[in-house]
This record gives sequence, C-alpha cells and structure tokens, in this order.
Amino acid sequence: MGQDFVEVSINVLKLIVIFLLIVQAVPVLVWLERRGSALIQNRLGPNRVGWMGLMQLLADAVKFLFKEEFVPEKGIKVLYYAAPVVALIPATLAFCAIPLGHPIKVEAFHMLGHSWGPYVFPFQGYDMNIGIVFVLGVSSLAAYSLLLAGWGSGNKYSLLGALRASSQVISYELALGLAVVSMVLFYGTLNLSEMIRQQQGVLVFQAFGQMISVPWLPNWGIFYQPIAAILFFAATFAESNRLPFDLPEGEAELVAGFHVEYGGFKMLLFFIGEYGHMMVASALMTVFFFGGYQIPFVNPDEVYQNLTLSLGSSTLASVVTGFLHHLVFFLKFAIFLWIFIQVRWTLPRFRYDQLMDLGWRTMLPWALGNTMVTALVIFILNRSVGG
Amino acid sequence: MPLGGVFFIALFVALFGAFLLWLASRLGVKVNDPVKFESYECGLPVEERKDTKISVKFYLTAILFIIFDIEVIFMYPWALTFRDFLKGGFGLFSLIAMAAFVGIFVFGLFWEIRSKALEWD
Amino acid sequence: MQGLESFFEVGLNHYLILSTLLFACGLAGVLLRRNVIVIMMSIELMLNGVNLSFVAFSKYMAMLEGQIMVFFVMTIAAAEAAVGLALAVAIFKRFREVNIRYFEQLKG
Amino acid sequence: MASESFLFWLVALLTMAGALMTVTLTNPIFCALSLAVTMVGVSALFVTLDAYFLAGVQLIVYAGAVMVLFVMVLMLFDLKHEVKAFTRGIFSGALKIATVGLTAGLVSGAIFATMRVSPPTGEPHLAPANDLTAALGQLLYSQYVFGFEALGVLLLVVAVGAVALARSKGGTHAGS
Repeated sequence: MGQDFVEVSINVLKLIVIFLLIVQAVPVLVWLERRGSALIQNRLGPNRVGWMGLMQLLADAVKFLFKEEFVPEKGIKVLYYAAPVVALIPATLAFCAIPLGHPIKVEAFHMLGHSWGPYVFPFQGYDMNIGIVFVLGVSSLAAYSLLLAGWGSGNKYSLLGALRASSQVISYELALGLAVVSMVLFYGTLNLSEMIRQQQGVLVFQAFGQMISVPWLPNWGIFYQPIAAILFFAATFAESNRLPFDLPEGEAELVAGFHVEYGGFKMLLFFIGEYGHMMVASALMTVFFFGGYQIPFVNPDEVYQNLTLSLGSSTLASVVTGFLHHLVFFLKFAIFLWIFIQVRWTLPRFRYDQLMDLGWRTMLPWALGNTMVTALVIFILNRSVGG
Repeated sequence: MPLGGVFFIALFVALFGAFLLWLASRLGVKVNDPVKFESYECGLPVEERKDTKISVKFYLTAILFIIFDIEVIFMYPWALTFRDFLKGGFGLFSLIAMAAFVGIFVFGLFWEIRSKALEWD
Repeated sequence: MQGLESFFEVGLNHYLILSTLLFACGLAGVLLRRNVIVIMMSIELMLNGVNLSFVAFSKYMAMLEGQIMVFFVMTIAAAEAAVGLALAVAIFKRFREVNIRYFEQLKG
Repeated sequence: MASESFLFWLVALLTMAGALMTVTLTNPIFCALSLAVTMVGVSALFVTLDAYFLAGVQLIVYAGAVMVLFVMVLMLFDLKHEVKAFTRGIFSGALKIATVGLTAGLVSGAIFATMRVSPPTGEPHLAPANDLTAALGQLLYSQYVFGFEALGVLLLVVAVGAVALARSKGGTHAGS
C-alpha cells in the first residue's frame, strides 16, 4: 500500500472515493437511461422531481429504503442476502484497477513538524502490474452473484435466469479474453498505465524498417485493432447482461430472470453491480482503444511541464494535470456509456440460440483469427527491420 | 502489489452493502401475509414439480468454456513475450509453436460445432 | 521470543505447513465424503495445496520452474474436473443420486 | 514486515476456513461456495509469493470457471441437504481421520526437521514483477514448449471426451 501514514491514508481514501463514485454514478446513469429512452421514443421521461427530473432517482432510492424486507419462503436466507452484496464487489475491484488520470506527483513538504514525501499517487485505486489479468479475473467472479441469487431465492424462474445469465457471461468471456490477447500482443504489456503510455502522440508505426506517420490521427489502439475493438465492445454488452443480450431477463419467458424475488434495496444493489460492469467496460474501451486519459496529440508530461512553468508550483501543476486528464478520461468514458444506453433502446433482443451461436460460432473464430493475424503482421513487419 | 488495498476495498464494499440491507430491513414496514412469501410466478398458483428439467446444455457450455478458457489463458504469456522472442530472433519459432496450439484449438472448436454440441434449440 | 518471531516473520515454513493442511483437508474429504462431486472438490483442494507449495518453493529458491509446473497442474485439474463432472452427470441421469457407490456399476 | 505477515495470517485463516467448511458442510452447494473462497484465498497467497500472473490465472480458471461449473452442476442436480453426507462406520471413519492426521503430522514434521537442518538462506529475489510474468512466458515457450503443446492435445481430448460423456443417454447398458 504505502510507506508512511499520509500515503496509506490517501490511498485508502482514494479507494473509498472511487467506490462512492461508482455508487453515485448509478442514479445519474439511470436518470440518463430513462431520459435518453424517452428522447429516443419521443416521450418526456421523468421530469417532475427536481430540475429535469434529476431528483427522481434520489426519491426512488429513499423509497427503496422504506420498502418491506422479506425472504421468500423457499429461499435460503444466507445466499439470498449475500447475492446483492456480492454483486457489488467484482465491478468495484475491477474499476479500482483502471487508471483514471495522470499520476499526481507531490513534492516533499513540511507539516506538523515532520517532513513528508515526496509522493507519487497514481490516479487509480491501485496500480496492478498485471492490470488486465486482474480485471478479467475479478470480473469472472461476477457469475457467483447471479448463481447465488438464482439459487438463494428458491424460485425455478430465477434459477433458470441465473443459469442462462451465467452461461451467457462465460460464453462471451472467451471472445473477450481473445480480444484482450490481441491487445496484449500489440502493446506487449499487461499493465494498463503502460498501455495508455504507448498511445501517446500521433499515429506512428514501423513497417519494413520505415517509420510511417499519419499526423492527423492520434496514436490510438482502435486504428491498429478495429476488429478487436468491435469484438471487445460486443462481448462486454453480453458480460453486463445489457440489451441486445439481456436474455437472462427476458420478461416474456422468465418473469424477470435471476432477480425475480428481489425488491427494494436489494434490487438497487444489483443495479449498482450491473451499471458497475457497464462502467468497467466503458473504462476498458477507453484505455485499450482510445488513448485512456490522454488528450489526443498531447503528451501529458508536456502539459505538466507547461503548467509547472505557468503556475509556479509543481505539486499544484501535477494536481491540475491529473484532474485535467481525468476530465478527458471522463468525457471518453461518458461517450461509451451513452452508446450502451443508445444501443439498449435501438436494438431488439436476440433469441437465446442466436446469442449462443453468435458467441461461440462467430465471435470466437473471429477473435482467434484476429489474434493470429496480429501476430503474423507483427512478425512480418518486424522481421524485415532486423534483417 | 497492493493486496492490502484489494482486501480493504472488498471488505468495505461488503460492509457497505450489508449495512444498507440492514438499514432497509430496519426502516421498512412489516406486514405478515402468507401469500407474499410464495414464489413469484406472475400471480399464478405455484406449480410444484419434483424435477424441473434444466437443459444439460448449460452445463455442457460450462465444460467447453473451461477448456477453451485455459487455452486462451495460455495465450497471455505468449502474447506478452512475443516481441521478446522476435528481438531474440526466435520469432518464427514462437509463432509456429502458438500456431500449432491454435491449430489444435481450432480443430477442437470445429469438432464441437460439427458435433452440434454448441447448438441450442 | 520464539513464538512471536515465527508470527511476524512469515517464511517458507509457513507456506509449506499451510499447504500441508490444505492437502490434509482435501484428503479427509476424499476419504470421508460420499457425494462424488464433493469428493472431486476435495481433490481440487489437494491440488491447490500442492500448487501452493510449488509456488512457495519457486519464490524461496528463485526458480520459475515451480510456477510453470503450477500452470500445468491447473490445466490438468481443470481437465479432470470437466471429465469427472461429465461422469457424475452420466451417473446422476441413471440413478438420480451421485453417491460414490454407484461408480461400481460403471462397466461395459 | 508486520503488515505483510498480518496479511498472510488473514489470508491463511480465510483459506483454511474455506477448506474446512468444504469438507464438513453437508449441503454440497455450500461446500462448493466455500471451496470458491479457498480458491480466492490461494490466489491471494500467490500474490504474497510474487506469483502475480498465476494469481490472476487462479482467479480466472479456478474461481471463475471450475467452481462455477461445480456450482452449476449442483444446481442442475438440485441436491437437497444430504442426510448421509459422510461414509458409514465409526471405526473406519476414525481410522480415516487418523490416517489424515498422521499424514499431515508426518509431512509437517518432515518440513520442520528439514528446515532446522538447512533453513532457506536469506530471501533470493526474482526479477521485478512485470518482468516476472514475461520471464514465465519465455521459459514456458522455450524450454517447456513441448509440454505446452502436449497440454493442447490433452485439452482437445478432454473437450471431445467430456462432450461425448455428457451427451450419452446415461445408464450403463444399452436400452436401459
């Protein structure tokens, strides 16, 4: 964690703030989803409570808090209550590992008769050197929450919904993993910060010993790996059980999927988990394919140096740089969240066999092919360099 | 690696969720009505069957997932070190080794597709 | 203080003892349980104990071979789980129960 | 380092609790869930041993795939609380427990004896973490490449075999 008291407490605080951000973002996203769907369907959506209906979700949360709590007769109490709590953990753990801004450097300073620092705080919960493997590993635990809910509520529809959901999640994890493999192959690292660092500046690559540069495009992963981007994004839709892949919740067949028996605040916790997955997916899209927190064409270190010159204090400049880049990250991130919402209200639902077909027979071969072609291209381009 | 941080936030989240659930159970009203505790099946009388038929496909999918997942996992260290092998002059060797592995993978995948193990109907 | 030192200075010994205990738990499960699936879970437990000792040795002897071995063991464990569960499902379809005794009936 | 050893004891406790519950609980679903806890604990132990990549693999393969399969199969079977979870016979049971205890005691004794004779000298350090994963890959795809390919074949065989087994009609005799 850290070396001294200040570092440890800041790191702890950072984790809590990130978690609270996830929780706070959910009402905003739900509001956005309802207003957005209304916009798409030519309705108004919630607009009475507060400005533009923004307080609606707060009112809903309070209402949820006052709903009656009960366990269904056939349910297993421990599992029934554990499921919504477990639903929160994977998304939070994964999100904490994603870099959200440029690391903040704090110069040594004196306070309370001690000298502290210098410190470097990464703008993320914790900097994992195996970054992406950790994120995938933690997200693969998400299946437990589904299965616990399905089994714990003692209802055959929720069990069916849970089985559907978890086999859908695991089916698409393969294509997801292979898309990530091609990104790892391309960047040559598992660390997310390092991946972002490699996407600096304008599009430059080496081919047959020559540097080819495209000055009007940023050096983003999407231009090298468009197929991986499409596969990854599609797979994350399935991973977070969103339309068009929300078969586990197909109302016409399964009542409401694995959370039929859940109401009130437990339901809200499931919601937070689901939106958390959406946020992790959007953040990973940003990191892998869209330069992470970096401003296109601009080197964060240059921003930092210029700010240091104009502001005078390097600590302050570092903080400003960090938050500036966080803002950029947030913009990119928000665009993907909006795409999630837009897609939900645009595309119809798949049939379950089509869903499985798409995962196993279309996306998996494409992802495999993409990985091998990437390796081949890297091999060919680099071989003629060395001679 | 910040194992402490991971444990801390996991514990924090769990306690946060548990606290909210506890709070909700304190604040809510309790009305005792036996019908409420029945399984929810859209209001129809609950139909009790001894053996709810669950398709064995779910579990077949899970088995195939495990096997292919391991094959994908094996590709991570390879993807990570492919450039090192290239620099060391063993790029072709590494590529062929993985191509053979992927060949086996693809063979398995096509066998499963042909044997209709992946077909849902 | 001998005891406190061994509490604060975690070394190879601690990991090995822990791995032994995990292995013993798994062994007890295999010997004592009747449910085939629980027996298979106990086998996974034993394999995990062994993996732990491999990784511990790999660190304290600074050799990566231990980790390679764990990779292989994990693969084989997963393969074993896949085939074992397929067998258990076959047994269950026939007898509606997964007691280990029914495996005696598995012949030609 | 006090904090590191504290973490070790915490994780070790978690892991052992999961392992004991796996063996003693009578509801198989709870057994599987506690085994999942053990798997996560072992993954954390791998982290304390600097095997970061293996820790991730442990999470993905064991906790995320194998245990999910176990839980799914148990739900498929819908096994209720087991009345006879343990094998019969007090005498044979005691004998079995004694065997297990003896094994554990023997191995622990051997560990203590060995360590007293030749304690591990210092703490040799491997390469830094990111390079460690790369080093693992380099070793796996150079020296152990044959084993790797053999595992590919093994997985193919398992995929074919498991599907064939699972799709069989069940039962041991044709037409039964």
